[in-house]
Amino acid sequence: MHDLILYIQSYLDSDRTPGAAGNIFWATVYILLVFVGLSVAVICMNWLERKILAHMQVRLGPMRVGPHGLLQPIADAIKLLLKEDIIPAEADAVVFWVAPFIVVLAAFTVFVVVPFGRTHAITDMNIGILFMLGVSSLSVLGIVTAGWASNSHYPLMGALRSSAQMVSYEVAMGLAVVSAIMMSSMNVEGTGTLSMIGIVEAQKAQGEWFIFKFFPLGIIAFGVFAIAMVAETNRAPFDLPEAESELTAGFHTEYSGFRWSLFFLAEYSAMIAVSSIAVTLWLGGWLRPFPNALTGDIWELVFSLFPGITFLFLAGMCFYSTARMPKHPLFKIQTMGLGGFGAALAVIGLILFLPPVRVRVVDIYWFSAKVAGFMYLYIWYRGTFPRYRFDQLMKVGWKVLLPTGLALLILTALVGMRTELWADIQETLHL
Amino acid sequence: MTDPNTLSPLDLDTPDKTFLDANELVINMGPQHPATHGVLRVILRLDGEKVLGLECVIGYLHRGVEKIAENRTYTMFNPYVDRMDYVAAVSNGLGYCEAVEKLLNVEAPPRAQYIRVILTELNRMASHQLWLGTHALDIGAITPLFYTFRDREEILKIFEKYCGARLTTHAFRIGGLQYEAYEGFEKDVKNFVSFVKPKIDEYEELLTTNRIWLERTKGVGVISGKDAIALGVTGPVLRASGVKWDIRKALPYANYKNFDFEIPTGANGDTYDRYIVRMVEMRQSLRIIAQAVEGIPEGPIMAKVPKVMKPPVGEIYHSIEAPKGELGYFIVSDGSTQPYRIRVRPPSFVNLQALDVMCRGQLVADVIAVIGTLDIVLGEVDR
Amino acid sequence: MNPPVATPFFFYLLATIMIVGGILVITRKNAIHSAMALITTLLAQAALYLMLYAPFVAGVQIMLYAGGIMVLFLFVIMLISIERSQKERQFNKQWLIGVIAAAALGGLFITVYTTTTRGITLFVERRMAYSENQNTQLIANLLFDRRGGTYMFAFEIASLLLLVAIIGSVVMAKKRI
Amino acid sequence: MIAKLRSTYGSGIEPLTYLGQNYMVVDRSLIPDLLRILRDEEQFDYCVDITAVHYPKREKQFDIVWILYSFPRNERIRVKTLIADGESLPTSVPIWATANWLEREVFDMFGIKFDGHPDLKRILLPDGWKGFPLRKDYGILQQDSEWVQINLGIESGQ
Repeated sequence: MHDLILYIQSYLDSDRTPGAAGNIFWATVYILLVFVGLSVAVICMNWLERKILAHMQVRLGPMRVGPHGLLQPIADAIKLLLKEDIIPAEADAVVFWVAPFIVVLAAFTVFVVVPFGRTHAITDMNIGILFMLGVSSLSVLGIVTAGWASNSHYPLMGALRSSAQMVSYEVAMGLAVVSAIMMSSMNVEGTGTLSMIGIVEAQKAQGEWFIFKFFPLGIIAFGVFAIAMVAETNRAPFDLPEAESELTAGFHTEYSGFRWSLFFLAEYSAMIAVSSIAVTLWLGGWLRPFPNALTGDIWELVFSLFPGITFLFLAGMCFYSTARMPKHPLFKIQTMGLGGFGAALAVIGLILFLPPVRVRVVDIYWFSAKVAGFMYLYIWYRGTFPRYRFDQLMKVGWKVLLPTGLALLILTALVGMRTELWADIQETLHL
Repeated sequence: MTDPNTLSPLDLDTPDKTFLDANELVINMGPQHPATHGVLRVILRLDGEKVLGLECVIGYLHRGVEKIAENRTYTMFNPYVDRMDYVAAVSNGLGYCEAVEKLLNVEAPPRAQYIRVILTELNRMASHQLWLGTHALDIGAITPLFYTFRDREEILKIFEKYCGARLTTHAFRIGGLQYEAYEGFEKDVKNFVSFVKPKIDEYEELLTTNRIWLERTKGVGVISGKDAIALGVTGPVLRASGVKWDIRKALPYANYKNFDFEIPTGANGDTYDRYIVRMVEMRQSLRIIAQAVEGIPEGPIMAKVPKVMKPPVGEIYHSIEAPKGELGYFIVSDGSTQPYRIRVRPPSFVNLQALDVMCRGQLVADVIAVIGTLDIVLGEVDR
Repeated sequence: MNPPVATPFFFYLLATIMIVGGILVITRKNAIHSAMALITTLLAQAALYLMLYAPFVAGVQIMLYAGGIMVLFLFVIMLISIERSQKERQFNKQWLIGVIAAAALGGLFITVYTTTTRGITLFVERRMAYSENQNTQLIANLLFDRRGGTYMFAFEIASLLLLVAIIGSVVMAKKRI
Repeated sequence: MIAKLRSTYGSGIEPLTYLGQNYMVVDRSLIPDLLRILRDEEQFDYCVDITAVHYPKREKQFDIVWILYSFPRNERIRVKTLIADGESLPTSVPIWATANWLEREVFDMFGIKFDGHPDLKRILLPDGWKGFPLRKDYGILQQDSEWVQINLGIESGQ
C-alpha cells in the first residue's frame, strides 16, 4: 500500500505530463477529469448557446426551467434519456448502434493530447497534431455509417454531403496546421515539433503568439483554420446538411433519444476540440497574455488572480439577478436557487485565490478562456450568417481555402528560411 | 431565357419513364413544405441538382370567393376580401371599396382617404417585413425573422387600436370609414415612423453587405423586363427587372397624387434586386405615412351612401398597388343589391406563373429562394 | 530510456483484436460490416506501431488508412447499389487450392520462427529503440535534409505519380458529368 | 384609335364607354388578329386579366373579357366578345404568356375551351372534378359529390 502512495506522490511535482511520466494512476485521473470537464462544458455550452442566440435575436431564451433557464440543459438531458430510442425498420441494427460511438470516440480521443497547462495534458505525444488530425478525420466514418444505417433516402444524401464537406475542409485544415508547425521550427534549435506542448513552448520561446508571427502569414493561417474548423464541425454558415429545407435533418434524422444526444455531445466536443487545437497552435495555449513582456512576480501575481476574479464576477451577476427577481411567492424557489448558485460560484472564486491552487489553475484558466472566446464566435456565426449553398460551400473549400493554404506554406517557408536562403544564394553566385 | 410563350408542358404521365433511367429525376415538393409559404405543390424535373423545369399545382386553398360574391350584397362581401391576401388585408379592402365607390360614382371624403392611405402604407410595411423575415429564414439567416416580427408587432397594435382586428382588419366601408381615428392615432403613427426608421437600417446592416447573402441571392431567379411584362408580372418583382411602373403613380387613386415618393427599380431582376427594391419601398412608405399624418384634413369620414346599394347596370375595372403587385377588381352589376360577377385579379397568382421561367437552370436550393422573393400568398393565389 | 510502453498484456490484446477483425472482414456478408472490421484492424495496427516506438508511422496510419482510404471504401460501397452482388453466389468452388496455399504459407512462417532459436538468426535481433521524441525528426532528416537527403528525389517522384493518377481519374470521370 | 381599327375591320367593332372606361365589343371572328394588332401597333403589351361572365338567358351565353394595359400610353382598355355555350375560342397565349394560367382558370370555372392552348386542364379544382362552378346554373351549395366520395371517402359527398 505504501509504495502505491509513493507511486502517486512521485508524480506530483514532476514537470512532465502523466502519460510521459508513465504514471498510469494520474493519467486515468486526468482522463476522468477531461470527461467530467467536457460534459460540464457541453451542458453549459448548450445553455449558453440558447441564451446568447436568443439575446442576439431580441428574445429571452429559456427562462422557465429554473432561474433564467439554468436547469434547461439538465431538463433536456433527462428528456433525451427518457425518450424512446427508435431503430428504423429495416435499418442495419449493428451499424446503426455503432455509428454514434465512432463519432463520440473521434470527438473525445482528440483530448488525449490537448495541453491545458504545462503539465496538464493526459500525455505529451511526440506526434500530437498528427494524431489529432488523424482522429478528427475518423468522425467522418461515423457520420457516413450513420447516414447509411438509417436506410432512408434523405439521411444518406445528408450524410454523403456532410462527409464530402468534412473531407474537403480537412485538407485546408491540414495545410494551415503545417504552416503553424513550420513557424514552431523557427526557434533556436531549428527543429520544429509536432507535440502540442512543444509548440506552445516554442511560442513562449519566440516571445510571440504564432498568430502575430511574420505579420500577415500568421493571421491568414489562423483565418484559414478558423473557417475550415467551422466547416469541419458542420456549424453555422456551413451547416447545410442538417438544416437545408429539402434535406430534412441530415444524417441524424432517424436517431432519437439517447443516441441523438450522443451525436449532440459529439458535435459540441468536436467544436471544443477543434477550437482547442486553434488555441494551442496560434493563440499560445496556456500562456497568459504578454508572457515575456510583463515578467516578474508582480505581474505573475496579477495574472494569477484572474480566475478568482472571473468567478467572483459571475457570482456577482447571479446575486444581482436574484435581487431583481420579482418578489412574488411563486418565484421564491427560483430566487433561492439562483442565490445558492451565486454563493457556490463565490466560494469557488475564493478558493481560487489560495496560493497553491492559484498557481496550478492559472494555466488551465487562460486556456479555457481562449476556447470560450471561440465558442462565442461559433454562436455569433450562427446568429448572423445565412447558409451556404452546397456548390458554393465546395467552391470555398477547394478554390479559396486550398490555394491560400498552399501559398501560405510556401511563404512561411521562404520568410522563415530567409537567412539560410540568402546565404545559399550568395554562395551559389559567389558574391 | 427561354421564350416564355413556348413553354412545353411537363410530360409527367409518360409511363415508360422509370424513376432513374434517364438522369432526369422528378421530385415533388409537396403541399406541406417548410418553404412554400402555404399549400403550394411544386413538381420539379431535375437533372442531378439542376432544375430542368417545374410545374406548380395549386388550388388546395380554393374557397370559391367569386362564387360567394354572387350571393352576397356589396357590403356583406367586404370581409371576404380580407381573407384572400391575409397578409395585406387592408389593401384588399381598399381596392374593393374604391371599386364599388367608382361603380356608385361616389367619392370618399378627403379625411377618410388620408386615413386609408396611412393604413394601407402601414399594411405594405407589415407585408414587406413578413416577407423579409420568412425569406431570410428560407435562405438560412435566423435573426432577421425576429427583428422584422418585433417591428411588425407595432403596426398590428395600431391596427388593433383602430379597428379591433390585427390581421383581417375589415377597416374600410364602401364610401369611407366606419370608425373615426381614435384620439391618439396621429401620435402613435408618428412614434411608429420614428421607431422603425433606424430599424430598417438594422435589417440592411444584417443582410445587404453580408457576403453569404450576396452569394445566395445575386444572379438567382433572373427575369428580364420584357419577360416580366409578357408574363404579366407586377409589383416589386417587375420593378426589380427595371420597369419603372407603379399604379400609385401611373393611375393614382385615393389621392396618392399629392404625396411625393420615388419608385425604386432594380437593374438585372435577380433576387438581390428584388430585396433592395422592397427595402427602398419600405422607406418610401414611411415617407408617405409621415406626409399623410401631417396633412390629415378635418371633416366627415363617410360619404352619403344609401343603406341598400343598388348600383346602376354596368361594369368597371379598378386596380390598386397591393404590396405584391397590381390587385384589380372587375365588377359587373345588374342593378340588384348583389353583384352579378366580381372578378379579382390577384398579383400572387400571376407572379407565381413566372416561377417556372425564373427557376430554369437554377439549383434546387435556389427554387426555395425564388419562391421566397416572389412573395406569394396562397390565399390570394387560390381565392 | 523512457519506461516501456510495450507491456505484454497490451500486445496480446491488440493482436487478438487484429486477428478477430481480420476474420470478420472476410466472413461478413454485409459489405459495411466488413469495412468496419477492417477499420478496427487498422486502428489496432496503429496502436502496435506506437508500441514499437514509431509514433510517426502510427499517426500516418490513423490519418491515411482509417481516416482517408476507409472513408473512400465506405463511399464506394454506399454509392454503388450492392443488392445485386449480394444475391450472387460468393464462392467460386476453388476453396481446395486456397486451403493448400494457406497451409503452405503457415508452414513457412512456423519454420522461420522456430529455426531462429537454434542460432540461425534470420532476423537480426534489433535492440535499438530510438527514444520517442526523435523518431519523427529522424525520418524527416532522411527524407528531406539537404545534407543527408538520400530519398528526396524518390519522394518527389512518388508525389508526381500520385498527381498524374488524380488528374487521370478526374479526366475519365469528366465525360459522364 | 377606334376609327383606325374600324377602318380595317368594318362593322365588327362597337366602342362603348362607361364611367370613363372605354371598352369595345368585338365579334368572335376578329379575336386572334385584333388582339395581336392591339399588342403590336397599339402597344398594349400587358394583358392585365382574362375573365368571363355567364348570362344564361341570352342565346350567346358567355362574354369573354380581356383587360389590356399599355405601358407607353399608360392607358387601359377592355375587349369583350360574346360566344355561345360550347363554342371555343382561339387562345391568346402566343400573344401574351400570362394568358396561360388565366385561360386555364376561365376553362376551369366556365368550361370555355381555348383551342391551341399548350396545357388546357383545370388549375384550381382537382382534375377529375365535374361541373363548372362559376356558371349561374351551378348552385352555391352544390359540390361534385361523386369526386368527393371517391377521393375523400365522405359518403355524403358534401
